[in-house]
Amino acid sequence: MALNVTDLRVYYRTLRGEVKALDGVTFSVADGEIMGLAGESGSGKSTLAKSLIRLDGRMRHVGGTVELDGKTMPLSDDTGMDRFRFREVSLIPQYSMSALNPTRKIGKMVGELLESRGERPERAELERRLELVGLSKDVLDRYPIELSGGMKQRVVMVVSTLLNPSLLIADEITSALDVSSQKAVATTLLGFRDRGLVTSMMVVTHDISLVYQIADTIMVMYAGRLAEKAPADVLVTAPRHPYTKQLISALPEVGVRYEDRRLTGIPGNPPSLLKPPGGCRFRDRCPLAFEQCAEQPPFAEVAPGHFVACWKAE
Amino acid sequence: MRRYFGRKLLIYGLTFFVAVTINWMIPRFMPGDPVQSMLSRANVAQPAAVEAMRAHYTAMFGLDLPLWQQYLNFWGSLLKGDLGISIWLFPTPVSDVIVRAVPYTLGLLIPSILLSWFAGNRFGAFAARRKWLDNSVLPIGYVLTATPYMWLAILLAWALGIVAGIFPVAGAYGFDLQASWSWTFLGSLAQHWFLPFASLFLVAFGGWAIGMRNMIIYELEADYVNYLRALGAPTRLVRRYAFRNAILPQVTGLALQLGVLVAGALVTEIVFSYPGLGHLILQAIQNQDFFLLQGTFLFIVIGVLIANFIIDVAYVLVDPRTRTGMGGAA
Amino acid sequence: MRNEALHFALRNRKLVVGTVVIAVFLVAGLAGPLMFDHGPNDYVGPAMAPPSGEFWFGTTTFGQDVFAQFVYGLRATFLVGVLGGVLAAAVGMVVGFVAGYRGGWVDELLNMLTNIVLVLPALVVLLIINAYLGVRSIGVQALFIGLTSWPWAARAIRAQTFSLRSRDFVDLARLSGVRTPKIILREIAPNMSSYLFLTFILLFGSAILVAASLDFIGLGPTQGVSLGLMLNNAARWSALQLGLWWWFIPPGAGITAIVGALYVMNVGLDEVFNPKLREM
Amino acid sequence: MRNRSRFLIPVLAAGLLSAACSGGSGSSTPTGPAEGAAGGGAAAPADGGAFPRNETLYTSGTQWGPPANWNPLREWDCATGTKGLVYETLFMYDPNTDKFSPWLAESGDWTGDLEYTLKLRKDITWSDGKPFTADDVIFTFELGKMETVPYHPLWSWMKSATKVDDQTIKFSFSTANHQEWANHLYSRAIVPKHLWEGRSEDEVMNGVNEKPVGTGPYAYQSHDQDRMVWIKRDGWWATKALNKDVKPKYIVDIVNSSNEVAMGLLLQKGLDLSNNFLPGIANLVKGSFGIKTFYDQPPYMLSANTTWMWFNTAKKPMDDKEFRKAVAYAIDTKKIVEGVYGNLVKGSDPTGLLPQWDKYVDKNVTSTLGFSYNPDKAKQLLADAGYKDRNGDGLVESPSGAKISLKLIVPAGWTDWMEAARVISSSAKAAGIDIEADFPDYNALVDVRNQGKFDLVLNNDKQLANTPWLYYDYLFRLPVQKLQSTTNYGRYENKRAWELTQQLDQVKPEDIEGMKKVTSELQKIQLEDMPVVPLWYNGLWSQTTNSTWKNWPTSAPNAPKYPPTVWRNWLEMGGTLMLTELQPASGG
Repeated sequence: MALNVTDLRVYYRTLRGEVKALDGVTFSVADGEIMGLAGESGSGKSTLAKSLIRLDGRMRHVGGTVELDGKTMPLSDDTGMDRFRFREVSLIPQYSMSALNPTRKIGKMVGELLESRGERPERAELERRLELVGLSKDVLDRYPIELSGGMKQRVVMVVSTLLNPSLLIADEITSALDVSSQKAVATTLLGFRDRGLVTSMMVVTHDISLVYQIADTIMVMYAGRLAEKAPADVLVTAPRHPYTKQLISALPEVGVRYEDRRLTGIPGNPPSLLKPPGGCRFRDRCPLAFEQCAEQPPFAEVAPGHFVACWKAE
Repeated sequence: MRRYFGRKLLIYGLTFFVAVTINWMIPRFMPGDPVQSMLSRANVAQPAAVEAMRAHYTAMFGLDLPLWQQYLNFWGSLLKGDLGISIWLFPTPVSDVIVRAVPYTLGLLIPSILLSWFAGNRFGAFAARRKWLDNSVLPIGYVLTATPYMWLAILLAWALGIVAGIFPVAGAYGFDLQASWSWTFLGSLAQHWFLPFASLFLVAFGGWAIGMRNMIIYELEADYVNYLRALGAPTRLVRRYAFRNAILPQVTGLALQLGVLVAGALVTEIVFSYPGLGHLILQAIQNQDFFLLQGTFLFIVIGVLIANFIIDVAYVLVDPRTRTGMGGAA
Repeated sequence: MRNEALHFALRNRKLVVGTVVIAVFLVAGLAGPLMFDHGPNDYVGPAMAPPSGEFWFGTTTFGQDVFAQFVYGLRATFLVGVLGGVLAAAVGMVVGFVAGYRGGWVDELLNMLTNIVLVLPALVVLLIINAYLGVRSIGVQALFIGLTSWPWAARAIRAQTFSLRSRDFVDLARLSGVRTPKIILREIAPNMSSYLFLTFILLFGSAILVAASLDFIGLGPTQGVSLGLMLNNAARWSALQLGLWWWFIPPGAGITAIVGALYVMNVGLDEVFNPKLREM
Repeated sequence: MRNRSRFLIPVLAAGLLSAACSGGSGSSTPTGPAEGAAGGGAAAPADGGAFPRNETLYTSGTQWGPPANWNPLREWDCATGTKGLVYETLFMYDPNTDKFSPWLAESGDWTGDLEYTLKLRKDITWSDGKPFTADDVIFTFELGKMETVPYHPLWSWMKSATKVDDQTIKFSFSTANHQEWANHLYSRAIVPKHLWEGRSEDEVMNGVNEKPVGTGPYAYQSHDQDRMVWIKRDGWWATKALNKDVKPKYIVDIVNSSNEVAMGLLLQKGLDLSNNFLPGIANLVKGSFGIKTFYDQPPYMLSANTTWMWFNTAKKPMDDKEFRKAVAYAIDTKKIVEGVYGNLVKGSDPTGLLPQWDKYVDKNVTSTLGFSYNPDKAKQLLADAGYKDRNGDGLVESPSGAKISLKLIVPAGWTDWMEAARVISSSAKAAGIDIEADFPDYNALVDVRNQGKFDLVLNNDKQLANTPWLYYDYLFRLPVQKLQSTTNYGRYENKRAWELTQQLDQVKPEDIEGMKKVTSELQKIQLEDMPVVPLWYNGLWSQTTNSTWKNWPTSAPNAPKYPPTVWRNWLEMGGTLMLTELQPASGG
C-alpha cells in the first residue's frame, strides 16, 4: 500500500471559527494506482491534496494519520515534512503557469533547488526528462517568461517528478488549458506512471470526464467527507452514492467534457462547514434521505475496491 | 531591449524639454524684474545712473528681445553649457556656482541613497515575517519614513551638535582649515559630512526597510514560493528568491523616490548649511537670483534624468524580463 | 463580506492605532483653536518661556503661544494634505482610468505625460513655481502639490484598470451600450475602491510632507501658520542655538505622527482588504 | 565638448573625497582668483592647512554669498574687506565723533569756493611695490566718467581733477556740494592706475578683479564658497606713518548661510566678531556665554540705519497729510522694539535721524510736531479730518465714504520685518485704520515700489554716513521719475523741501549751525507733512567674543568706540581702526 490515510481531519482557522474542511477521511491509494479525486469546490478535495504535502498557514491538522510507504508523515511539522516532500510526495500545482521563479533561468533554478535538497543535479537526466514531455534542452537556459503556458506546465511536471516520488499530487492542473492540451497533459501523466517515474498519483479535478481517461480509481468528496471511491469504470457506469449518481447523470455523455457549472447544477447548496450538521452531509439535497441519515454513514466497502458512504448503498 | 531604452530616452528627452520650457517660462510670466531688484540693492543714488545700469544689464540678460527669440537664445546658450550669470554672485557664471556646489550634494546623496537602499532592503527582508522584529523594529521604520527630512536633521543637529557638541552643525569643513589632502582636513570634512548624511540615511532607510518588508511579505505568498515550499526547498533558498524578486520593485522604487530623496537632501543641506545645491537654492530664493534658481533646477533635473537612466540600466541587469524583449514593468 | 472587513478592521492594531492618532490630531486641529481668544501669531506671553501650565508648549522668542500655533498649524497641515491629496488622487484617477480603460494611443499619450511628470523632481518644480509666486496661500500650495504628485497614483490605477477592463462584468456593461465614463464610474471604480482609498491615504501623507518642506524652505503660505512654517521660524530665529526645544519639537513631531499614522493605517487597511497579508 | 565635460565630470565624480577635492579648492575654478594671486608674500598656513587660532580673526555678517568679486567699485557685493582691507580711502570718517581723519590723504581743504586741494601722504606703496601717487587718485575719480560707475553723478558737478605734483591734486567743481564731496572723500576706494588703465567699462564695473592690489593692511590669501581669507601684508604704510598695526595675521570672513549658524559658531567661540542680526542675543549677553555687544543693555547695538514706512502719496487716502499723521500716531513702535526685536533695536526719533545725528534734530520742532504712539490721538486726527467709521466694522472710511483698505508690503522671508508689519497692522486696526500686512517676494515688491503701485512699504536703504543730507535726499529728491528706484518711494512732491535739501548739500560740514538751520526747516516740513514714518533704528549688529581677541569697541569707559563691524562701507567709518586696536587675548 503506497498511501494510507486514516481518519484525517484538517480544519481551517477563520474568524468565525474552525471550518471543518476535511473531517475524518480514510482511504488508501495502492502502488501504481492513479486516483482521480473529484468534488465541487469546497468539498475538501483541495484541502486533502494540500494536507498531503504542505499545510498552509491557516490549516490545522486536527487528527488522523497519513502513512506513505509505511512511514507516517508528520503533517503539522513543516520541517519534518521536508523529508517527504519532493522525494516521496510531490506536487504539480494548479498554478503551474506562475510556479517558476521569474528571475531565474529554469536550469539554474532546478539546479539550486536540487542542491538545496542535497541532490546532485544531473543535467543529462534532466534533459532526458524534458525530452519526454517534448521540450528541448534549450528551455533550461530560458527564463519562465520566455516560455508559453503549456511549456511552463510541462517544465513543472518534469521538475516535480525529478526525484521519482512515490506519490504525485496533480492539483487541478488542466483547468486552465484547452481541450487538446488537457489531453496531452493527461497522457503525459500516464506516461510518468508507466515509466515508473512516479509510483502512485492523485489527480485532483472537478472534471470527472477528464480524469476518467487516465485514472484507475475515482474518489468523490462531498462537504469535507468522502462520498464514494471505486474503480473509474464502476464509478462512472454504476455509482452507488446518490451524490455521485447526480454528478454522473449530469454528464451529457461519458467522455465528453462538460461544463463546470453542471456540478453545481444539483439543487440546493452544500452545508456550511463551520458547524456542519451531524449525520450525512448530503442529507438536505438527497432525494433518498431518511431518518438514519441523521447518523453519519460509514465509508464502507460495498464491493471489492468500491467504497460508499451511504446507508442506502447496499 | 533597444525598444525599452528607446522609449526611456524619448521620455527623458521630452522631460528635459518640458523642464527647460518651464524654466524659461516661469520667471518671465511672474511679477518682478530681476534687473530692477539687483539695482535697488546696488543702492545707487542718481536716477540717471540707475537707468544707464538698467539698460546695460537688461541688454546683457537679453530681456529686451522678443519672447520667441529669448526662448531660442535660451536653448542656444543652454546647449553651450551657459546658464547665464548669477545675480547674487555677480558676475560669476551660474554654471560655475553650481559646479562648485554639486560635489557636496553628490557626496551626500550618493552614499546616503546607496547605503540606505542596501541596508534598508537587507533589513526589511530580514525583518519580514519574523515576529519580534516585525513588531518592534518596523514601527521605528514607519516613524523614520514619516519624519520630515528637515526635522530629523534639526533634531540631530540639536542633540548631537549643539547639546552634546560632538558634531559641527554648519559648513563642509572647519573654518580654520584650508582644503588640502591632510588628515586634519579630511577628518574635518568627514565630521561635517556625518550628520547631514545620517539624517538623510535614516529617513530613507526607514522607507526602504518598510517597503522591502511589505514586498517580501507579498513575495512569500507568491506561487513560486508555495511551489518551492511544496518541494521542500529550505527557507534560505526561498528567502533568497523572494528577495531577488522583491528587489525589482525596489529598484523601480528607487527611480520613483529619487525626486523625494533629492528634495530631502536639499532641505537637509539647508538645516546644516552644507554648501551643496540645496543651500544654493535657498540662497537663490532669498536673493531672488532667478538665473541661479533656474540653473540649479535644470541641473537637478538633468541629474535626476541621468540617475534614472542609470537605474534603468541596472534594472535591465537584474530583471531578465526586460532583457528578453518582453517589455519591463517600469 | 463587509462584516468580515469591518471585523478585521477593528482587530487590526495598525489600523486602529493609525486611525486613533489621526482622529486625535484632527480633533485637536478642529477644536484646539477654539480654546484661544487670541490668534496663533499674537504676542501673548513672556518671550522664550518653557512649557508651563499656562503655555503648554511654551512660547516663541516673541512670546507667541507655541501650543496655539501648533493647533492652528494642524488645521493648515490637514487642509493642505486633504486638498493636495484629493486633487492628486482626482488627477491620478482620471488619467489612470482613462489610460487604462481606453488603451491605444490615449494610453500612450497619457502614459508619456505621466512618465514626464513622474521623472521631474516634484519638490524642485514646486520650488521654482512657488519662488515666483508673489502671494502664496495654502490653497495654491495644495493646488501645485496636487498637480505634481499624481503620476505614481495614475500609474497604479492604470494597471488596476487594465486588469479589470477585460472582466466579464465590464464586457457586459460595454456590450449593453453603457458609455465609457459611466462604466468607469459604475463598474471599475467601485471594484477598486479600497485600492483608491489606499492611494488617497498615501497621497495625503506625501502632500503633507511636501508642504512641510516647502514651508521650511521659506516658500510656505505668506499668511497664517502651519507646522512647516513653525519649523521654519524656529530655525530662523535660532531656536536650536537658544535651546528653545519646545519650539521645534512639537511641529516636527506632529507632522511625523500624522504622516506615520497615515502610513500605518495604509498598511493596516491593506491587510484588511487583502486576506493574504492577514497575520494569523 | 569642453562644455559638455563641464557638466558631466561633476555629475560623475561621485563620492565624498572627490567632493572635498573639487569643492574645497574653489580657487581652481576659472573665475576664482588665480593661484598666483595669493600675493603679498602670503605663505600657506602651517599645520596641514589650518589657520592658527591665536593669529586668526573670524568674522561674519557681511558676505551673504560666496565671495564673487574683489572689485572695490562694486561696493554692494564685493568680497568683505575688499574696500578697507585692500583698497583704502582718502579719509576715514568716525560717525561716533563726527570726525574726518586723513588716511591716504595727508590733508585736504577747500582752497576756493569751487576748488578743493588734496595732499597725499608720501611713501605709500601698492602691494605690488609700485608707489601710490596723485595719478591713482585722479584715475579713480575719472573712472566715474563711465556711466555705469556708481559715482558717475559726481561728474555732473565736478569739473576736473588735476595733478599739481605727485602728492597734490586740485579738484574743481561747478557746484560746491560740500556734504556730498565729504562723503566721496571717505567713500571712494582708490584703485591703482597702472593695473586698471586700459580696462573697458565692462571690465571696470563687472570685472571680478581676481588679484586685488591695494594699499591696505591685508592681501588676498584664499577663498571658498563659504569664506574669504585675508592675510596680513608686510609694509602697510600706516604702521610707519601712524604707528598703527593690525594684529590678526589672518582674517577669515565666514559667508553667512543663516543667522542661526552664526549664533552657533559664536557660542562655540568659532567666531570673534559676528555682524549678524542674532535674535535672542540679549539673553546670551546677559548669560555667561562670553558674548559681548557694544552696550550691555538695550539697545545693545549702535544704530546703523532707520526703518521707514513710506506712504504712497500719489494714492488716496495717503495723499492726505492728516491721514498720514493719524497712521503715524497709530503705530505701536514699542511693541515692535520689544516684542519683535527683544530690545535689540531702538525706537526712532520722530525725525528719523540716527542717534549719531542727534545734534541736527531741532528739539523745538520735535517737541511741538513730534509724534508718538497714541491711538486716541490717531482716532482724533482721523475724526477731525472726516475719516469716520460709517459701516460699523470698527474701521474708518474716507470722508467721501470710500472704503479704506491698505496693504503694507514687506518682502517675504524677511522674518523680523514680517513680524513688525503684523504688529503695525494690528495696532493700526486698533486705531480704526485698515492696514493689512502683505508679503510679496522681493522682486515683486521692488517692482510695485519703484512704479509707485503700493500703498505702504517698509524700507531702510540709507545707512549712517557723514551727513544727514543723505537722508533728506532719500526723502525729498525730485523730480519724481517713472521709476523711483532708490529715493522718494512715496513720490512726495515738495519743491521747497528739495530746494532745502540741495541747499543743505552745499553747507560746509564744519558749519554745524548752518546745517542745523536747514535741517530744522526740513524737519518742520517732514513732520507737518509726514510723507514717511520713521519707525525704529536697526542696529549695527555686532557680537564679539573675547576668547582670542580682546579690546573690542564697547560703551565701557576705556574701550575703543569705533564701529565694531566689517560690514561693507563701514571699514572706512572706523572698522579698520577697530582692527588696529585689537589685542590677542592671551600673551598679547
